[in-house]
Amino acid sequence: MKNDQKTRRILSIALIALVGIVLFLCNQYLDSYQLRIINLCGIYITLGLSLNLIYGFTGLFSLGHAGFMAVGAYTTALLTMPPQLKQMNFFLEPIVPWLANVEVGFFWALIIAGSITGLIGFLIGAPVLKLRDDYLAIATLGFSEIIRIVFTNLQNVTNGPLGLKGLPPYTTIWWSWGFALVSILFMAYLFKGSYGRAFIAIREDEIAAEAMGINIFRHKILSFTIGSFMAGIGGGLLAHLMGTIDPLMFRFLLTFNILLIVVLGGMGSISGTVISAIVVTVSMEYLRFLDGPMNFLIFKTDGIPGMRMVIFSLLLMIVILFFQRGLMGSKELSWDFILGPKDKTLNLPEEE
Amino acid sequence: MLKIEGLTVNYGGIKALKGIDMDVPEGKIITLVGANGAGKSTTLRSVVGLTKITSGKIYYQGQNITGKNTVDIVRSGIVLVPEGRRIFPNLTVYENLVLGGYCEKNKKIFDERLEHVCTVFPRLKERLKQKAGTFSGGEQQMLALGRALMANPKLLMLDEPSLGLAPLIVKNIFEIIQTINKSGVTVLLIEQNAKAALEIADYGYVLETGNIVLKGSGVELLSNENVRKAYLGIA
Amino acid sequence: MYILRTENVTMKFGGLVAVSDFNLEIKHNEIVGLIGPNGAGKTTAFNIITGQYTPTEGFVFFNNEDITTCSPYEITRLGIARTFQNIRLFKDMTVLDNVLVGNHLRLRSPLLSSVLRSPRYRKEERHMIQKSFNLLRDLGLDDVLYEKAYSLPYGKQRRLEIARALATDPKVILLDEPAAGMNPQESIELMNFIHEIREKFDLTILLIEHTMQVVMGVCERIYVLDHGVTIAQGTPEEIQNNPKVIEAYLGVN
Amino acid sequence: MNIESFFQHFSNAVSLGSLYALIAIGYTMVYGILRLINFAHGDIFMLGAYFAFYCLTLFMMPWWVGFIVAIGLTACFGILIERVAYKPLRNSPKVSVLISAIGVSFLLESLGVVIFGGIQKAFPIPDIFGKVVVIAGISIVSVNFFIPIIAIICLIALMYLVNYTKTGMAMRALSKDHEAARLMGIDVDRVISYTFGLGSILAAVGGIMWGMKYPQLYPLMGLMPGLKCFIAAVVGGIGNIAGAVVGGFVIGFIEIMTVAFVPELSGYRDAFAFILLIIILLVKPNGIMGEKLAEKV
Repeated sequence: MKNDQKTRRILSIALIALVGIVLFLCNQYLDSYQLRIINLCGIYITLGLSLNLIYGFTGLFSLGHAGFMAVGAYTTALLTMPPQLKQMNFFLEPIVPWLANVEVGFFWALIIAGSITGLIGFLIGAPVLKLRDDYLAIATLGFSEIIRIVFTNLQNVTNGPLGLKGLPPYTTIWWSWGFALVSILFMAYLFKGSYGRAFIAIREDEIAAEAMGINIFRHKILSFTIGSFMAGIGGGLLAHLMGTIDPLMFRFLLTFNILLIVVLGGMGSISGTVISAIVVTVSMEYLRFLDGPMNFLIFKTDGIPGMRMVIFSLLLMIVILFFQRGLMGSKELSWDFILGPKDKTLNLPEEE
Repeated sequence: MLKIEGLTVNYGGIKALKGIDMDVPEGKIITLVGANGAGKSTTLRSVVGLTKITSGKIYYQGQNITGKNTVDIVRSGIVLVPEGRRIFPNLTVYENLVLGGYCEKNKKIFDERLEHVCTVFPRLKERLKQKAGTFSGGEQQMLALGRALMANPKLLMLDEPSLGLAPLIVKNIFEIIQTINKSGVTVLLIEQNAKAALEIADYGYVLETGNIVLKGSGVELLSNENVRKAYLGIA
Repeated sequence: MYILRTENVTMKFGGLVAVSDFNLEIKHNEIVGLIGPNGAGKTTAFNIITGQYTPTEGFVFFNNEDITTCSPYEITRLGIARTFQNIRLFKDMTVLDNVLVGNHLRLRSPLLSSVLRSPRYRKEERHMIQKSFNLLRDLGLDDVLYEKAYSLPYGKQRRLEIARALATDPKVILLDEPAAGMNPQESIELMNFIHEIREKFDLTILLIEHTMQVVMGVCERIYVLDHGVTIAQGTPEEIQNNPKVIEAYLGVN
Repeated sequence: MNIESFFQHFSNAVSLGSLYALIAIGYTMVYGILRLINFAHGDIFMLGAYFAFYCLTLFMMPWWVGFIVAIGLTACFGILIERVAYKPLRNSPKVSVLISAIGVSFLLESLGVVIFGGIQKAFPIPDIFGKVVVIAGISIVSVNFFIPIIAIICLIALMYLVNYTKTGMAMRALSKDHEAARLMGIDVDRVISYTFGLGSILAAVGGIMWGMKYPQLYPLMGLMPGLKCFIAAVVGGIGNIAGAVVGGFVIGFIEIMTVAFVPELSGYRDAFAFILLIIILLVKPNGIMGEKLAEKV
């Protein structure tokens, strides 16, 4: 039995190494467009997992992700932009002095961004997590919109509707996939342990979970805060991949994309989210040709949804109508799943 | 009139009914008594198609109505007054009665029935404009019965009409049930209040954890020691 | 000296008095039954004791401590566990995980150390798993450790719910209709089982039940509610021969 | 602020409030009987406006014929959406239906982009609605008079349907108890379709008048008004028709008046409704006129 666990651990390390090699090769031989898609995959894995933590595992139907990402994206951008760049961006109204000369390394910027987003998630969560289901959804959506509108109007902090341009392209494959890997491992270990079980118990039956002595409210806040933290980091990575951010990027459509990933992958499945994040991201790009004829009708931006969005909204509806449990249900594509389950007797975690 | 054969119902692992057979002859009052959780409500809900049947057949006037949808069954003349009365509290008495006669399109027939219900329940007539939610338990039960009569039932099924009511009102309700029966409506009554039910019933069945353990005429069952046993677990 | 006591507890919902002037007194290690016809207010009484409702009037004491306004999770932490009338398992979780959730309230490690699997957390987790396993073995559920809760047969689901409640280390356990949906044979097994767990875990038990066979067979004292009013209390024999009880159950004519 | 501009703003607020009220009713009715936020309702409103646009421009119908056809078509769409996207999920968890609703909403919007085109279209305002009327020195476009009048007519008709017809009674009964309604022989699915039809008619009326007041159509035009009107319904007390009307006016007035009196806040215009929502949810979650929906253990 010990060996059983050891094999699995070796297999996991081997898989991570293999992904690392593949990424390395990609980084060497693929063009920048293709690399951008691979980057996006990594970022969407983090984002998908963050929503799955909140909704899929803890059962809190939140539609506020775009807002959290906006906080993360703007924080990271403002912390990393060199002073001259800020000056160039803020030509309508100068940036507030306390931000003008701040410059922090990318990693710390991301961590600070995540923390601030987490804090905001905590502050929003404290009042709204008392609500349930549809009311929670609409309240979080409301907060997300408020964040966006505030960002549109805080000219001297966010540069308003003009957005921030020319962000240094810090997000590389190593950053996006590094955070994706950390997120995957974090989720995997979280849900192997007692807190993860408590979160799932809350999703399954709140009243019973409370009767088990679990402080529901505290755990909901915990899950929501962690999810916001991850969303903030995802937003920061996205900002430095795109190079340009503006408040319009963070509309409800962005939340929709992440929701699609979670629903398609299966609510409460880590591997499902990973797979569907990749599938959705790649096909969003691949299906871009469908929008082709639209492109000369409207302005030449790639953010306007057309036929592609028809397909994705249809996809969401088909999944929810016919395959409610998504790709994986709440199952995991784990080694147990591939190698066959461990024997039915008790397996205790090893002592070290 | 109504014939149930081998009715079995499982909900999520619980065997609520384990193959019961029953007969409800036309014009009679038949009662099904038993303790809480014996499966009485399940039986009635199966007849009107609110509960999915696992196996068994239900015949009404010689026709197989197993698995038919509720609306069709109600339109064919089987009316259920559900447990807890379930009147519409946000609607007035009159509106509740209108919905009771929902399937009757003919205004004249509808008015006649309304007239009839008002004579049976003079208390309702006085308060047609009042919101049903403001009624006391006994009045709500009367309204529920009146609402059922508006559908002109051939078979009236009552689920615990005495639930939560004071003894005097229970007596009143049971008298009204007898009156309704005399006007030609077959009654299938389920009750926890076995004495009251058996006293007015022509025939009774005793249900215990999903099985019929006893049957006989009302008078017979009333004097049977086993009925007491089924209720109080006296060995 | 009573382990669980309610003092003049009254619960009103709008105009409806669901429970009125309820005085329950349970000694350590007793098995007490709470019976009464449909709608008598039994489950409401349970919900008051376990903190789902705060009573309109009156107090609840546990070991002489006033717990009237505690929330459900605090009450469970103090040592009162419960099961539900319509089994509320975590359906999509395994049997073992269901019981492990019942252990979560005693966990000391913070979230981060559970994710980083610190030695202290691993020790706690090992302990939790071992304890849950022993519990499941004692309750005869060790053959289905990794089955999903929803896939269990009904009787085992009831057992699992009790196991899960026991995992919170209760001193008092409240069982809401444990025999619902069981056949006579299973009911007899349940009676033995209730006696067994009382001995093994040094429990005090309060139960709501309709199957009279179970109530009369297992309870040492019984309270009878009707329309929220306590109409009788006493030993099973006293209850069975109490005219008021017979009237409440069989009705009057 | 002088008296003229105050009245200008006032009439603006009244007509915007009326439009919000009309749309909010659709949310509240559907929530009342299905406990579902019909996320696509805002897009039904958009469809109503576009249908009227095509009736008038492409098919050259007289305006009143075109409006009636558009309203009818929109109602059919509303019913169709319920049948396809919500009915199959009647026994599913609440959130699944909500996700399906979000899916429909995005589908309609993106279909709108594909079929109607992403560029804004100018609504052909019939002369009668486009006149500028000058009263006591205040010039107001005539559509601003029509909007409250039409809204009141719609409301009276709706109140009649809901309070005095059998189907209306059935709708109110459904909002309390689906099962008891079935026991009365009420065809629940038909009543639900009827509700969606009514809600969509009001949304279409709102959409057409919106098109005349703010004469630009674009596929995402339903998004913001949709969200705000849902909020209006919640503020008023969801499930309560009178509440939705009150909520619609509250939001309309807050929006117009705040911007009028504190122009610096005009950038936050769209946020007011959301802030109000959050305050209401925390302070009085059942809304101004709502009743308590108790949850059972």
